[in-house]
Amino acid sequence: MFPNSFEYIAPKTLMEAIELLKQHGYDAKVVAGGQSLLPMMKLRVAAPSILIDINNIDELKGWRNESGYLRIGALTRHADLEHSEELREQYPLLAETAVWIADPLVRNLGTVCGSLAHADPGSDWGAAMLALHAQVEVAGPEGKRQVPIDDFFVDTFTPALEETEIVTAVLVPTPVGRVGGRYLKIERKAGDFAIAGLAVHVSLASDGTVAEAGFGICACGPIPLRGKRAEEYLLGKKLTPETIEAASRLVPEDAEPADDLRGSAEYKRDVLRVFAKRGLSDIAKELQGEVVLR
Amino acid sequence: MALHQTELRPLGKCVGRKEDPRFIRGKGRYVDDIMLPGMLYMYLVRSPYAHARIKSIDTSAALQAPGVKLVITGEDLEAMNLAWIPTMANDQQMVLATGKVLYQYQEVAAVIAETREQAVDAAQLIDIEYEPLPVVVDPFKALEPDAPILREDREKKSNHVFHWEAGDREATEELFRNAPVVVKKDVRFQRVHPAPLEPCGCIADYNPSTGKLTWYVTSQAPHAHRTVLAMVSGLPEHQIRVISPDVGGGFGNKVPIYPGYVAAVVASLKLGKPVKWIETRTENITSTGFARDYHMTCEIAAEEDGRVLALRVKTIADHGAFDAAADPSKFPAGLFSIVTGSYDFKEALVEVDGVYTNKAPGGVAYRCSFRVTEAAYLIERVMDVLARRVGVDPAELRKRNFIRKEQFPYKSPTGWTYDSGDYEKTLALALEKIGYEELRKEQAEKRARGEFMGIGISTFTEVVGAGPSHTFDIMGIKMFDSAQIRIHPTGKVIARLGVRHQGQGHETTFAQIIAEELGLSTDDVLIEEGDTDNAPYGLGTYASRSTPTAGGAAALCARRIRDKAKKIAAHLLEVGEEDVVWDGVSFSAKGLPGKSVTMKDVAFAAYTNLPEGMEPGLEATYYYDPPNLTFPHGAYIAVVDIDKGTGAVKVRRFLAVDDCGTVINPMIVDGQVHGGLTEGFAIAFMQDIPFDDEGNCLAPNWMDYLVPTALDTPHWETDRTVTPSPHHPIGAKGVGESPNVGSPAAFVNAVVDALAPLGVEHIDMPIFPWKVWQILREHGVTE
Amino acid sequence: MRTYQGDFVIDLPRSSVWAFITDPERVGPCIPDLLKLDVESETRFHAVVRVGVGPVRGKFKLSTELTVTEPEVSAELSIRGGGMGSGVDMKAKLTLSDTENGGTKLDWRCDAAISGPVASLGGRLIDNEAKKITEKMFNNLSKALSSVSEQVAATSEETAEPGLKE
Amino acid sequence: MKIRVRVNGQSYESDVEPRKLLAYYLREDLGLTGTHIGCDTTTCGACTVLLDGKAVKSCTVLAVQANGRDVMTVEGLEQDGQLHPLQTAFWEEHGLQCGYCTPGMLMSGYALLQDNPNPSEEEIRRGISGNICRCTGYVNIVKAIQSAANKLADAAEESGDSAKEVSTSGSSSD
Repeated sequence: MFPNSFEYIAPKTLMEAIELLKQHGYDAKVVAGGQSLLPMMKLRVAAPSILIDINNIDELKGWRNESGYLRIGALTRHADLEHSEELREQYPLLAETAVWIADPLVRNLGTVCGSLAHADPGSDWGAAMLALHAQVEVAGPEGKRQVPIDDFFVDTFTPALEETEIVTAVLVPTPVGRVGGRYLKIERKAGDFAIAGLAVHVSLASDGTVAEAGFGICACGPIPLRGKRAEEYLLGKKLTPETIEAASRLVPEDAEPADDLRGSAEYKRDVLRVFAKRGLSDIAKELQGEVVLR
Repeated sequence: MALHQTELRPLGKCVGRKEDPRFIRGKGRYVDDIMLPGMLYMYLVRSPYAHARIKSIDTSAALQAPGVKLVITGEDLEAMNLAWIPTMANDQQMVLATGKVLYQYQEVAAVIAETREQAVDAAQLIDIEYEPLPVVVDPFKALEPDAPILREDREKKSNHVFHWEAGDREATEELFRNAPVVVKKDVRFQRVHPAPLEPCGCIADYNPSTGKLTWYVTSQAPHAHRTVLAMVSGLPEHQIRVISPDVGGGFGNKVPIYPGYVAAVVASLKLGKPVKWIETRTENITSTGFARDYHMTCEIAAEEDGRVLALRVKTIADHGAFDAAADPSKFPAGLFSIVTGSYDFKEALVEVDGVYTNKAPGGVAYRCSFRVTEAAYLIERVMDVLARRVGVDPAELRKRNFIRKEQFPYKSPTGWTYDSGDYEKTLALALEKIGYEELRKEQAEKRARGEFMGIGISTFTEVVGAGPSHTFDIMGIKMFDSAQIRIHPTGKVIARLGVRHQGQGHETTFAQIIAEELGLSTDDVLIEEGDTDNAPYGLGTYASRSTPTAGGAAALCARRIRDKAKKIAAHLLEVGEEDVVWDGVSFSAKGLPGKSVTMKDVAFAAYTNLPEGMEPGLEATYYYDPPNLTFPHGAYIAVVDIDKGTGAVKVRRFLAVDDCGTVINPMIVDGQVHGGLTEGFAIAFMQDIPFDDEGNCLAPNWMDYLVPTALDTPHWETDRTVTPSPHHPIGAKGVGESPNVGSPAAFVNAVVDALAPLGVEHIDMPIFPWKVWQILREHGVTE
Repeated sequence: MRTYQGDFVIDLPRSSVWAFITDPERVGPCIPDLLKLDVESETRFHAVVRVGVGPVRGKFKLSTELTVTEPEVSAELSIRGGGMGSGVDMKAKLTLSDTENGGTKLDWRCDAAISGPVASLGGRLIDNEAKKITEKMFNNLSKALSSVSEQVAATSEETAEPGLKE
Repeated sequence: MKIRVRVNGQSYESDVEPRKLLAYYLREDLGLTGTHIGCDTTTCGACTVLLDGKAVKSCTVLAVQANGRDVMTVEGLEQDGQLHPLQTAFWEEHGLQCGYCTPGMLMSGYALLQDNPNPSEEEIRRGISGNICRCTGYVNIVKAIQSAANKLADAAEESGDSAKEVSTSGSSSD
């Protein structure tokens, strides 16, 4: 299959791209990796008349450390983060998450920011970025703005983007203390969208208490959701079998799963609990080495 | 393993495949690779509704669209008497819908244009007004008296298609009345689809100046397709040439004739140009022949020690909108009555009722000899239920009930005569090799710790190789198969067969058989299949029938040549024919040591130096009508661990011990087994085609109809025993489907075994993680 | 079949609400993302709507027929049509009742059947989307009716033309 | 739209519709039919090619997006009439049956070995997890890629600078 016909434009600068969006608005779609958009266009459930390919815009490439955060440019591919040895120490959740997305071929093209802008409820990056408390950098005719990830997902397939705006980067705060990250996902087959997924991010202060906690819930609601109750509970506590147990029970409380062919809502909630427990236990072992688990 | 095989006596050796050099270079030639001058493209408009009356079809805008040459609707076909075509199951099927549509994605109109893009674009301009009708997706509801009648074309005003039964009702019921133990289970074999990697498609190329139609088509049975096409279209059969080029997998999907094929032929006849139609994956899954969809109720009557007495099976078969099963004519439920399996039942009664629903038509044999998969799954599943009820280890229960080696040929209570087998030996090897005793110990320890580990056994019997022709025909055409062998003067051989491989390695294995029989090497023999203008008539490749039928034909055809060769050899050796001895590689004269001639010598003489009066040349044709089917069997063992937290099942080990009689190429046999196990695994754990109440297909593509990747698939272990078929010319039985037939029960038995401490007796496939979790939850098990 | 339902109260007498909901010219524009409205008769109208869920964008053509079940009490809207190779078949039942303070309560219940690739493909999402679109439709209706009631309050003499621009 | 693409080392200039997918461009415009199409949902990987050295699904890349870039297809594996060791290994290990997934598998395997010359079974399975095979059950594909890794390592050892550490056994394949 192939898409309906469209006009293709590959601007070289961000300003040009935004100008094109201003001209075409609703009829235009931005493509970066194209691994979500092109399949929909091939099935003809999506049929934009203008395709704006941002792959030639140099300023969107790569990542860099800026003060207080890691700035991941819009053309960063899943595979880039999967293989980025230099990020593994401080941002372990990035590689942990990347490897779960689709398959190696898709990961070579698909982008992190494209996945966020697509706002699929089953977005693994959506969950991971929630756990990391990221900000989405958006550029439009009025310049750039930052959108906290919690405000970014408005609804299914609906990000907090105007028709004239482009996601230019995602900003991941630099963690303090020792960091652990896990992405746990159950799929019907390798590379599938999650039945349920959970991103877990924890950093420990020097006294061993939790300085940062992040839980991002995937495929259990109309949008990726934050496990807020568990986060609040864990802050300032040490990771012990008891606190891990308690936090893991709180995670499903923030999920809004639905019954579907992948499983019942109740099932997905319980899997989130199990994932939270496993993720936290693993991180505890990694960072503390001696948590006794029941 | 040797890639080039110049060795003599190649039978049973790992010969590198002769077909591979083109495939590894990307030089295979599949239907969609063929581009003909002036070729047009066809695209089909399909119904979004599962059941709706067609009020109007407006094709005017499409006809005006750029590049469009023709639009065909059901009404156009009606005028040509081609709106309906016969199915292989004595039913008829719409080509393009007239009056109403009966399933979602049903073909309604065809658009033919200069390019693929134009055809698809124009198809979107066809305006069809539908009036939705009540939808029936549940076969049980379809049988209720007030259910809407789906098939208005039939005289019978009911959704019931057929009733079929085998076995002795009275005798079976008598045994049930007095049996100390009776177990009963409802078992569903869900709707699945063969989904080969290459979808279906064709190019119809009608040449008006010669009147000849060349039809390139993804076909597992090119000769049968030619005959059907001739009967349906009225074209003279000798003016139809069917070419089935390289086929990217079939698994039963490429046996039927589909509406798209017929529409493309009509388009080419009308336009006098080649017309290509290649379906998409979505079209493949949603509209071409599905498999299974059996709702079975199984009862076993047994003694208290688990020795079986009688079997009773009732089945509702959901055929969708048309009964387009590809079964032999006399077997509306295929070979399902083989359901007594490897066990010595005294009596059995098997009943099947076919039902119409608003789903895609079919009931094809997916990597399976006509419903033998449903049968093997059912008996192997319910034997485990019996084992549990009588408190006997499942391996032991099987041993107690096996048909013994000395009972062969064994007459089954539903009328089959099993050719040969040694079930105890095969199971013994499997148990030893997997370390059954150790595994049971490990399981006991794990159970004590609250962990869930399971061991599942399946000791299935297959039935493959249809004919014999007195019992088996498709649309009246007898199910024999054929080979034609021609030896050129330099001793090189071209052989053509009536079957058509789709990855099974015929170009190699049949070369091995022929080379073995003729004292040549595999490299000396070129195998050609798939061109009806060249190959002798045959019924095609499915139901594991190629080796039992065409393999037999190849061997006997070669022997026919050898008989003539012997006469020529006598002439060359200057002795009487009765003094000529064949030792497998050459002819020699009795009592004259050192004097011998090879087949190459004979071949040269056949064209240069013949005995007086002998017809020149060295070739033969053989139509082989097998005296019986062959009955491969196997013992499969799966070991699984269950994740208590998520319900996910991990297949830790899987061992398949197969017995397919004489092995032609062990490497290829192993490859076939690996592939079939993977399909069985997918069926057990991933695959289903569900429909919602509106009849929407909820697994219409490979995002939701799940095919396992290398990461999902377990590492397969294989071994084998060899019990030759007594009636097959080389003792071979066929193996391609055994792993798909035998493995689903092993997987499910393993999962049920793991959950047995909770009292679980059965879980329907596919075993999704949430189903397992649900069971664990109901029994208070949690992580 | 998917069923959605809800209710709302309008500060208008039942007769005014009835007049509104049985007027295709006024009900039509409440359809979300309406591109084109073509009123054929007092009981039939045709609409073209824009469907947009993220990248899934297309046009649906809908034909609507109004049937009065019981005047001033209940009516049924049958909406049928399709687009993007898919079909929609909806039956919306509206029931009016008086509230204690002279307003009207509108209960609605909508049975929707969606057929075709959109339903097949969108397994994960379609239910949520259909629900949202239906709710939006009745929200629009509620808003349109409240603006009528505001206008009635503001210019009590005139027969109000409902404000339908938003 | 005019595009210029290098495919298997050769430059092509073409005029294509923007919606033309790279897979169709290779097959229909360039006649390189080794690249197959097996699905419509970016699932099966039969169309896998290398785009600037990275393995991608060419059914989910527009031909216009390949403008100015390097593409390698299965037809580019054989060099000067010599099969690539990966091709030979697929043949020897019976890593193919119907042959339809084979070009995509070869390209994924090729890309995997470029990044990881000595992959474990698990790494190979992960590396080819974007490629569906309906025939082989993957066992022999995994074996073939392992065998190719060994062949390539042996070839590198023979042609390249002498290895600093010589292992006790010449063959480490299982």
